[in-house]
Amino acid sequence: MPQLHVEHVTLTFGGLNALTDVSLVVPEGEIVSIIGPNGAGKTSLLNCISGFYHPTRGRITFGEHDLSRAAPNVVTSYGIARAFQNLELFRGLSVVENLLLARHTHLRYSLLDSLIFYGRASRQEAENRAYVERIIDFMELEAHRHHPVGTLAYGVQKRVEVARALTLAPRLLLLDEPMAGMNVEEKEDMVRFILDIQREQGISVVLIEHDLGVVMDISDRIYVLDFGQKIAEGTPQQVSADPRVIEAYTGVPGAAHAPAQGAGA
Amino acid sequence: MGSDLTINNVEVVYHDIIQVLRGVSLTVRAGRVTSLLGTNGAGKTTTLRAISGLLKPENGKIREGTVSFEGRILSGLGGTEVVKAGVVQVPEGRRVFKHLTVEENLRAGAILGRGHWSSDLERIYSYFPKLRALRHKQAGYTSGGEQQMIAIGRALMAHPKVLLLDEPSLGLAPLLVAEIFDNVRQINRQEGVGVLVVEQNASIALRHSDYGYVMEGGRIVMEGESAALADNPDVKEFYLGVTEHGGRKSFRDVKSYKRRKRWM
Amino acid sequence: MPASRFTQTGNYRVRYQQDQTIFATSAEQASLIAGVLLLLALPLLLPKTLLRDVNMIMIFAVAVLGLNVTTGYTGLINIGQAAFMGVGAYATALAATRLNLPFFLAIPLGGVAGALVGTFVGLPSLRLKYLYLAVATLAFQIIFEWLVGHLPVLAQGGAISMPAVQVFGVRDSFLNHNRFWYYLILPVLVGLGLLWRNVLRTRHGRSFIAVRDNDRAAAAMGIHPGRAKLTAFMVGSFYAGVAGGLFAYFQKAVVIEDYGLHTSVQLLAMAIVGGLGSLPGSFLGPLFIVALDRFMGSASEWLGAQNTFPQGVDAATALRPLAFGLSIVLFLMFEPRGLANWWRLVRLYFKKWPYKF
Amino acid sequence: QKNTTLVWSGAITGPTSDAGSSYAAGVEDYCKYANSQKMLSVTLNCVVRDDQYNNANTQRNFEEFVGNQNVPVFLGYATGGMLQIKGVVQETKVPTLPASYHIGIIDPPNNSYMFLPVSSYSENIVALLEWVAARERGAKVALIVNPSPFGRDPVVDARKAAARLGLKITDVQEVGGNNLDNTALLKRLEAQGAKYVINQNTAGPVANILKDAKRLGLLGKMQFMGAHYAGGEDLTKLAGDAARDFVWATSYYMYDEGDRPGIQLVKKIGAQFGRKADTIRSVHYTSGMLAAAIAIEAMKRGGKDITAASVYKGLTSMNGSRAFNPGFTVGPVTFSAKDHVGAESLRLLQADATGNFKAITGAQRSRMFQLVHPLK
Amino acid sequence: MELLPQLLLAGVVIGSIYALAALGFVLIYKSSRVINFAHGQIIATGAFIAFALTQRGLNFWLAGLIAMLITFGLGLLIERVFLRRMVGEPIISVIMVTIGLSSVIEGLIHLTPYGAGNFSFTTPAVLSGEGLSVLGTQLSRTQLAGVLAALTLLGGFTYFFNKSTLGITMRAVADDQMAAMSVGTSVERVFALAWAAAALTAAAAGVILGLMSGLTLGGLAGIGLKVFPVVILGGLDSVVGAIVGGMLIGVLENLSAGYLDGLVPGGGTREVFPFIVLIAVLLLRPYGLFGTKEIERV
Ligand SMILES: Nc1ncnc2c1ncn2[C@@H]1O[C@H](COP(=O)(O)OP(=O)(O)OP(=O)(O)O)[C@@H](O)[C@H]1O
Ligand SMILES: Nc1ncnc2c1ncn2[C@@H]1O[C@H](COP(=O)(O)OP(=O)(O)OP(=O)(O)O)[C@@H](O)[C@H]1O
Ligand SMILES: [Mg+2]
Ligand SMILES: [Mg+2]
Repeated sequence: MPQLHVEHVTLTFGGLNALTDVSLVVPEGEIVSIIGPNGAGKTSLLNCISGFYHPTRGRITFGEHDLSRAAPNVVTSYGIARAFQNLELFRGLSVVENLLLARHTHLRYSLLDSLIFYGRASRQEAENRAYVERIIDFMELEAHRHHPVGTLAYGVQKRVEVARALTLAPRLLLLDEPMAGMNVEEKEDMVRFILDIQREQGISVVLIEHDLGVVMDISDRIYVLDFGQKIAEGTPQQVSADPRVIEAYTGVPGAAHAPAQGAGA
Repeated sequence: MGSDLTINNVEVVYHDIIQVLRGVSLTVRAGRVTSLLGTNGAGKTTTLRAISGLLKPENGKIREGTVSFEGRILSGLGGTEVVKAGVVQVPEGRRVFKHLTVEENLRAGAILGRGHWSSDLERIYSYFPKLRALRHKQAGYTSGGEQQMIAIGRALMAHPKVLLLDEPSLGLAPLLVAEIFDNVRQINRQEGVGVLVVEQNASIALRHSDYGYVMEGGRIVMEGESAALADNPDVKEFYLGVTEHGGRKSFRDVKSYKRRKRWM
Repeated sequence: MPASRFTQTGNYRVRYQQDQTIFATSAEQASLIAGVLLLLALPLLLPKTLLRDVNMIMIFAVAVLGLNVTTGYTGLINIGQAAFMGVGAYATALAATRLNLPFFLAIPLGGVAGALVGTFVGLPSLRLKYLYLAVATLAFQIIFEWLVGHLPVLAQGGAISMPAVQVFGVRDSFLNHNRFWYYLILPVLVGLGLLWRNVLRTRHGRSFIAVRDNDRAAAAMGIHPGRAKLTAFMVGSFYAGVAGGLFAYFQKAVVIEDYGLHTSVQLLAMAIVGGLGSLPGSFLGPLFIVALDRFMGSASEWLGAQNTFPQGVDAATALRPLAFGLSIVLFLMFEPRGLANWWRLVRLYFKKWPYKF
Repeated sequence: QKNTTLVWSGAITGPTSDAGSSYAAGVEDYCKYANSQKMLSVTLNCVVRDDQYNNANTQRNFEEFVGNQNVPVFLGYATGGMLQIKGVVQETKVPTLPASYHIGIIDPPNNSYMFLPVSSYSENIVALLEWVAARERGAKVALIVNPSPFGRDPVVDARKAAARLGLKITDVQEVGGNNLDNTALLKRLEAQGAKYVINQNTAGPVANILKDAKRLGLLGKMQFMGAHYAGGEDLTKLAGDAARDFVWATSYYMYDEGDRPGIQLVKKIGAQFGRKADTIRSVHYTSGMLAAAIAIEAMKRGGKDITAASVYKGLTSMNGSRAFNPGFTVGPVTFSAKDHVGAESLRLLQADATGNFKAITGAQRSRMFQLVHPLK
Repeated sequence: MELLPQLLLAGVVIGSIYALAALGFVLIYKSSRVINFAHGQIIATGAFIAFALTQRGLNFWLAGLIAMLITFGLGLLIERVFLRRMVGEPIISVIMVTIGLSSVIEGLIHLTPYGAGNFSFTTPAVLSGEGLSVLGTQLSRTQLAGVLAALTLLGGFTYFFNKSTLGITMRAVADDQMAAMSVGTSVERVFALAWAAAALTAAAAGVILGLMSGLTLGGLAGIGLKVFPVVILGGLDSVVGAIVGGMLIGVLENLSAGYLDGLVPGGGTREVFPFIVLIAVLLLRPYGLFGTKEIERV
């Protein structure tokens, strides 16, 4: 049972602690959210999990794999996929090509097979393409299939990010603010995708999101970071009632469930 | 009004073929805050680019219509002229100069040399006291909210009469969103700067603006006083996430059907 | 039989595998056959000196194909491609003169030598990015030239003569030299061109593009950025090595001057003018540069013969660099995507012919 | 046969084009002069073809003129290009005269159609060594050479000769065109006690070395010397008064030796074809003329039908009483089946205060060179 | 041993010239991320313009100054005519344009009497006197003047980039063109200025080089290549890096010529040794000694 364990992770940048002794668990098949003010260290934590940063202290494991020192591509090969906060797409390539790239580790033929492109390589490529098209259907990206992603509207690019992560066929999906720059209706669509991914494929999800409405509604468990430290954790109800969270993050008691400021704020 | 920024029936195409704006008209009244809402890809950013003269680098063109400000036609001018005319855009996604320090970022905004940059710096620091503490830090390593402050402060260095903000709340935590909008209001009041703010976060945008427009598929589909817009049932459902009964809709409710928007 | 009542009008691809064929329509297949016939007959149609130019173009095209892997696809600016050619040339020369290997073994050996050295030189790419890497290739170019000059086995850069080649009883001689090599270079080029196509449409090729566009995202896709770059270097310098081997035989002797920095720059010009990362561009680029050079050669000779310029003004000398430079500059200013884009437009036109749109 | 082609292929543009363009002018002018004098029964078609110092172009030119136009003789240029066409020259049996005096270009009998017009760089340098040995027994000598086959060529013969002459070669260093500062080099040579520095290079790098030597106050302590392409006008123009006392070995007469018939001819032809003063002064202009003159003379001697074979015959007949002496060089041009170096005689010259080179020896052959590099 | 200080000193002298040559290169890279392969040719242009002016009887100093002004104009022109259209095109295409330009400029120089052949300035009287003896090495006045001029220009530009608004604007443009435009910066004008300033410093470098080692097209243009290890070692976008890189390469060349050449048959190690050190340094510091580390936050 692959569970993600983050144990006492500390991350330092030249004397400055971006993370201090953070621990968390992502049980199989659950949606776990991380919230906190800007600069709290949410993305840095994700970076530690996905191998872009290596924790100064502490340990991160996924099932039997130790991620603490693994390179990003190795982490990916363990079944952890990620959508980035600031759009890390291959801007010049089309949506289809972006997704095809995500199948890299699933293709198992050599450079020699590549050269000949007959039999193994050709067959796998065809299957691969079919797989990608299914994801495109699922994420409702048909209309943009052949557009260079750099020219797509911001919100659509975010959706491509998620689709590309999904194409990796992960067991754990890390989503860094997938709904930034979307209006309520579009957020609803994205939530639907996330819930479907979790429910139908049993994929665990780590979600970073500033929209507390979304976070409170779909998370099984929430962790709150502030200044690199975990200041609260628990179910949505527990967290939204926690005074420290209110002070550090929302500024308003019960903000998460009040309709007037709630949505989007 | 002479000092309003008006956009009249503007059509924009990218690469000569991709039409994005289909006859957009709107007015940014002097000294007031106007908001522009809309779905992804509706053309909000494009509208701002059409005003600020930043279409060219994206290979876009105003094919028809005009943008005018204080009786001058801005459409067709380059970005520098538009800034000189007093209209400054704060681009989407907090594009600060990553390798420059905070203070250098602000100074890079002072290129028009109106007033003296050192006194202008003080002005910006009075709006954003946080930035003063960070003045020698590389902007690339500041947090999201701070970057947004830098971007707005940098634009203010040019003494704009109209400020165009593209999704200032993007990626910001709730407290900071509120802070930024308070700052914008303050600037608007103290300097009489007109503001056009593009937002996805409709609730806060409508709360802090005087007038609003809603855009879909390259057209303005609705406009009105902000308070009135916030009361519209469609805006309520699609932009504010409020159910017909007034409660907040839960994201967990599986949508078995999708209600179409009326204006489409 | 209802199906036969409808003739197919379009070009349907119902399975993704069909999408993969290179020559899909019958029209394309017909033009393929015509093209092959034309290529086979070319030596009979062309005057000998032009045929020599064609051979040069083909050899350069092999090297440019390689450059299009490293620089075009993977975005690693390589200012040392001529040195990789040189590695191939010297390896081929040693194989042929010291080990007495026949050319059909010596030339691939040159490719392998190129690939090995290329992989080694590519090692800094594990750490270096952007233009910093370009300078590592420049450094290799300079170190290579220096090393050759200091190695007695390589005649210190002086000539290593290549043995004459014999195939099916036909011997390479002064009179048939160009035809002889045309028929040897052509299949190598075509074969390597096909292999190039194949590599670049598979996972390896895509991983090259991925590290070029965004190597962080590439890593997140499970691609090892360093390994992808090294693979690109390996493939790219294999092509250069083969080109060097061919060049060694074609020139009949290996001399260091042929593999200098200016050749590297020229190869880069060919790749860019042809259109980076493009298969037709890899042929059109060398064609353009060689043709331009020939034309300018004649023009400057003509100009030199006219005594219309004031004393001290060497218009003939000026013309060639002027024209070479201007045509590159103008070309890139008005068609930054290179000749390959023209080629695409022409093909598009013929595909739709006789309709305009 | 009404006419035939005399072709030269070399660097009119590109690297070394300053030497190449004067050389080309010499070839072309002498060829036209031959026509105007009706030296031959046929008319010469005078062609100079630019190869941009690019070996592939040299080969192309060779193929074009030898393969398509059947020229009876080929005038070539650079070291690399000549080394590369050795094979085809042998195969086609077309006599070829380079402008590079690299001894490795000729090696009969394997390679019996290449002919150097004048003494080789190796012979230049061995002659300089002999001069050193005569002045100072057991002297220490350093060699500075161009980092190319052109530069490295004489090193082997120089080492052999030095050993026999009892001289000590302290160092062989490669110095190319980008040597902006030679302090380190000169200081090291000084530390080794080298009193004589022989250059096998082009004038540019040598001039920089001389200027630095002057700055470091080494000019009086070290004697600088050089082979054909290292010295002459090119050097004084660049090095100015730092070139003073430089000792130079070459087979050619100097422009200011106006009493020599060869130089008079150069001036006359230069004026006839309207060349500018700088070109006419250049030793490369004279060199071009010599190459053309040898080729035309060989055509004349070969018989009525001008073919590659007849030119070869003409060339190899130039010896003994039939030696050819057009007057450009200090000795006559002699060739035979075995001897493929034309005007072997050379002189040493030394630059005076005004930068003019004045002969300090008479015309001579290097005896030592014949010993270390015997004819095969 | 007295050799070492002498080698160091000689390295610093030549290094300051390298630094000056590299400065123009850095100026262009700093504002537009373009590697300018035509820099050597611009250096040659500046030197020949000055030379042509002295040939017409102008005083050396005046000629140098006017040459700098003329090349300043040429820089503007080059940017306007050739590079402006390339804004926004892939960087490699722009680089290729500069390669093309190097060829064009070389062709143009061949249209003057200076394309082929060797020339040298008549050393002005002030500089022809006795030099200075430092650490047992003789430094000529020409060298001293060159070092002085180089350091003055380098210092000036360092100050300019760090303190002046225009300098900051130029760095801003390099960082994010779109954002710079949004605050009204004329990116075109910044590029033009960068090219003009680069050309001006190139002319200065050309004149100094010409004075020190004569004027040949190949020699002067060849400096364009020398500049690569210098700027890469120092960091492509750092003026301080250009200075330190220049000095280091100068010193390294001299050290290898002084100590390594004796050990390697044939010598000539100065041609390659700096490159080997360069690669070693880059492996430890991939952005050179002073280059801006690309901020990469995902
Ligand atoms: N590569 C880095 N070098 C130096 N400091 C860094 C680096 N990456 C992150 N930081 C610092 O670490 C802290 C945490 O940043 P992080 O991006 O993780 O915040 P976050 O919680 O994701 O914020 P946001 O909600 O704005 O995305 C910040 O102070 C940031 O400046
Ligand atoms: N440079 C471009 N080239 C081609 N098409 C473009 C370009 N920029 C934008 N578009 C297209 O124009 C449309 C509108 O884009 P725009 O960025 O204005 O939307 P938006 O309303 O700002 O969306 P978002 O809220 O996601 O930022 C989109 O369909 C997009 O694909
Ligand atoms: Mg974050
Ligand atoms: Mg937008």
